[in-house]
Amino acid sequence: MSVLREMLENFLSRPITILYPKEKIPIPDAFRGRVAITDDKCIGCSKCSLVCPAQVITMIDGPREVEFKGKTLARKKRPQVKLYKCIRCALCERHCPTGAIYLKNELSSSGTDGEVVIT
Amino acid sequence: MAVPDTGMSRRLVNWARAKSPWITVYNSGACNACDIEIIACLMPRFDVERFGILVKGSPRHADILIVTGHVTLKQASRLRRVWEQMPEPKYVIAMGACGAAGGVFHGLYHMMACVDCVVPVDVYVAGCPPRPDEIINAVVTCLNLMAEDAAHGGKEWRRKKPATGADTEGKSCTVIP
Amino acid sequence: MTRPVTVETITERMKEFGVVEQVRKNRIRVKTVPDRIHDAITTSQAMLGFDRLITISTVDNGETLELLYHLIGSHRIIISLSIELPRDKPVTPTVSDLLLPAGIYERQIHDLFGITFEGNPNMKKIILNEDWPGDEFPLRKDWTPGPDVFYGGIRVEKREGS
Amino acid sequence: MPEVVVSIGPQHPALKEPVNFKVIADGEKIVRLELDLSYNHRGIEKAAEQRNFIRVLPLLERVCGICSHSHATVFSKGIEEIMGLSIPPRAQYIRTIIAELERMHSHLLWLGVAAHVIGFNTLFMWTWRDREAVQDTLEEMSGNRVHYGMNEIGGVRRDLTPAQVEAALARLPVLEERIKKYVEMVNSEETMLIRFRDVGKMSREEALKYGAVGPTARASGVDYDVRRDDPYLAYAEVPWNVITDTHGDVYGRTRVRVGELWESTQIVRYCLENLPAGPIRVDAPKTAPKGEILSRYEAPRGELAHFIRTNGTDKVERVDIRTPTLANWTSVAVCLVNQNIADIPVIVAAIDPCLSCTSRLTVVNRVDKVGR
Repeated sequence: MSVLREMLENFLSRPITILYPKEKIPIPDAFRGRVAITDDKCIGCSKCSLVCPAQVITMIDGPREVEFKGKTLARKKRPQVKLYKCIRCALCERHCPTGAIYLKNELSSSGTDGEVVIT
Repeated sequence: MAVPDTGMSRRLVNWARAKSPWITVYNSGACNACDIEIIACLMPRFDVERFGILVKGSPRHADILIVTGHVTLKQASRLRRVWEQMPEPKYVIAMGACGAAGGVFHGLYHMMACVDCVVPVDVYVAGCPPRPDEIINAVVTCLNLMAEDAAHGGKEWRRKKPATGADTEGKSCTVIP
Repeated sequence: MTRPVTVETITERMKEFGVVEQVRKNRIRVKTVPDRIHDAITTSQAMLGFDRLITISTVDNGETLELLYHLIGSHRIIISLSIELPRDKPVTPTVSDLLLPAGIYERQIHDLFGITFEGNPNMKKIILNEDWPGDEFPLRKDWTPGPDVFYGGIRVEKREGS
Repeated sequence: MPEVVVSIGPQHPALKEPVNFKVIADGEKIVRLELDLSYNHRGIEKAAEQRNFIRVLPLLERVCGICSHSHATVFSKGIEEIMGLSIPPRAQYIRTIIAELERMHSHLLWLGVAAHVIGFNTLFMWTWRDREAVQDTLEEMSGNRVHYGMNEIGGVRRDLTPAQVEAALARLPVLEERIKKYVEMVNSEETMLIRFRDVGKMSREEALKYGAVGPTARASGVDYDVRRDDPYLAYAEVPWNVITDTHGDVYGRTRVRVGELWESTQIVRYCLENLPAGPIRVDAPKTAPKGEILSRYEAPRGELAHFIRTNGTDKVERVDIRTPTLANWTSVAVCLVNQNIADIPVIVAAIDPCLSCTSRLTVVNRVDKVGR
């Protein structure tokens, strides 16, 4: 009897499967995904590279003048993140004073080269 | 039974391989996160068996080896052996940040620097752990790579340059026999 | 047990084994010597109802290696029996005959700190890789993997920075 | 009859995780079992000594992918106690919600795996389907399906918005209904009763003697739960019950876990409905004073203990991690003696082994032939 009930219930319910490539799985707004850097905002303080647990943020040369708290600073360095080595802990986002480095709610792609960097 | 290397049958084999890739998951010292996400892929929500992707326990049946995580010293020789047991052409997907470079464990005393030092990796997936849709994307990337390789007649056309960042001296593929 | 076990009764009972201090509301720390650890555990087990071992913690103090046996009973008070062993001769009697789960903790401590537990019948290396050198104990403070040390043909890379 | 050594692992079609069993069997009966578990040994404890409190938390989360919140919480709880910080109630509640959701996803995962090893794949599919609802909630709250990254010393990193609370509450009734169904199933489903009853029996005395923890111990009648005995987070304020059972076999462990699933939904519901307002973190100092603490936590698999010693700097002097699976291996090796070889997967799965937890350190268990 219970078998019949179960069958009927499942027969009437919608399938749970998401047909992935055709319909996308919703990504929540809070999702910590692909790392992104806004170059305009970065003041080159290298806090993100100090705090990164996986040490995938390196500071490379990027001289530029940036506005910070009404002052114009001449920064020397800018961060570079190895995309496939990022562990998405969002500590860089948490400790960045200007919000220049953050994690978008987007998926990273997969690729054949493990050394892809984001600057 | 060896498949004769004539055009038609070779094409048939390649077509069949791309339509139903069989996968072996090897936990080379991961934190289980990638493994449960792979199982989540198989489950009703994502159901990768729709694509003909089957997860097999035995490496001898598999086309694709998914290495979840960095490689500990103890697992290095075992991983190499599992990889050697797979039939050609074999493909390796390194999952997550650990697969690419050890992730948060990079440089600890009881692990290799990366999966690359033990077996050649074909596809990297970002994330710690990757979402199931990213895993599916990675398998699709791997299938595209298979098709390209078949068109080029082997993997030689995309010979990897040695990995940058870590120096590869001394920790080449000399794994404990 | 006729009377309830409280912090006071434990303090009174364990005084003979060394310095007793209450470090937290429900945790007591007793500093004793390696020779008396067997008696201390027997006493706390039989008289005070400390019947289960939470864990054996090990700390490298530099000069000495410190072992802490954390026990708990049904009264939910934790007692930490601490002993210190000299670095050059870290040998102590096993407690795996009194507390069965201790055997597994002793094995891993033996591997990672090089402390020998006399009387433990299964004291061979297992945690680390098969070809790990027998005289290197990775969790000791002074151990760092050398840049040109190879284990089984695999180079252990030294981490830059931290 | 001569004894036969059956070696299984580390890569084996029937195993999901790297572990090596050497089963010494006499015919069909197991005489003793040797385990080699250190394939996942990474050296986390050494690395934790070299990283400051900010960078060590993501590392400790990755001790284990299933109980990641447990490791981060137990560590930050210990460090906060050494620093003498008191955490705002809202942060305590958020931590409790994540912890209980984690317990739910872990127990649902376990129920599925246990059903899978007895060949009851329908239940496997069902539990994993329901687990997705928990995973969605966790992903919405924390931003990742597995490594939540919610903790930091002094509080939590993310606040719960009213929309997130609404969404989580909306998912709970469906889950509650499903869990009721599982409770009913565990007690009546013939497939499970046949394979779980009287398999891997362990009496209360044995559970105490061999140091079993968590649902394994509670199934044998040991009334021991850190959440009640040494209350942390918000457990002292939330009404809930400790689930115990007297069967002592795999059936009892299933009943305990399913019962805990129900309790977890009630705790999550209470916390979401009574979420206090206020800040979610306090500013923590960079360094911790000298001190030592044994921080305990009831992880999904049992009691998790971190022994932490600080030395006045921004790094720990020593963190010693005792994971619940490690404590349970002795008891499982005892359970297996005199059982059928075919029952190994069920009995091993019944303690919910988490090998990446365990293998940060390793063990080989030796069981006396006389055993029990």
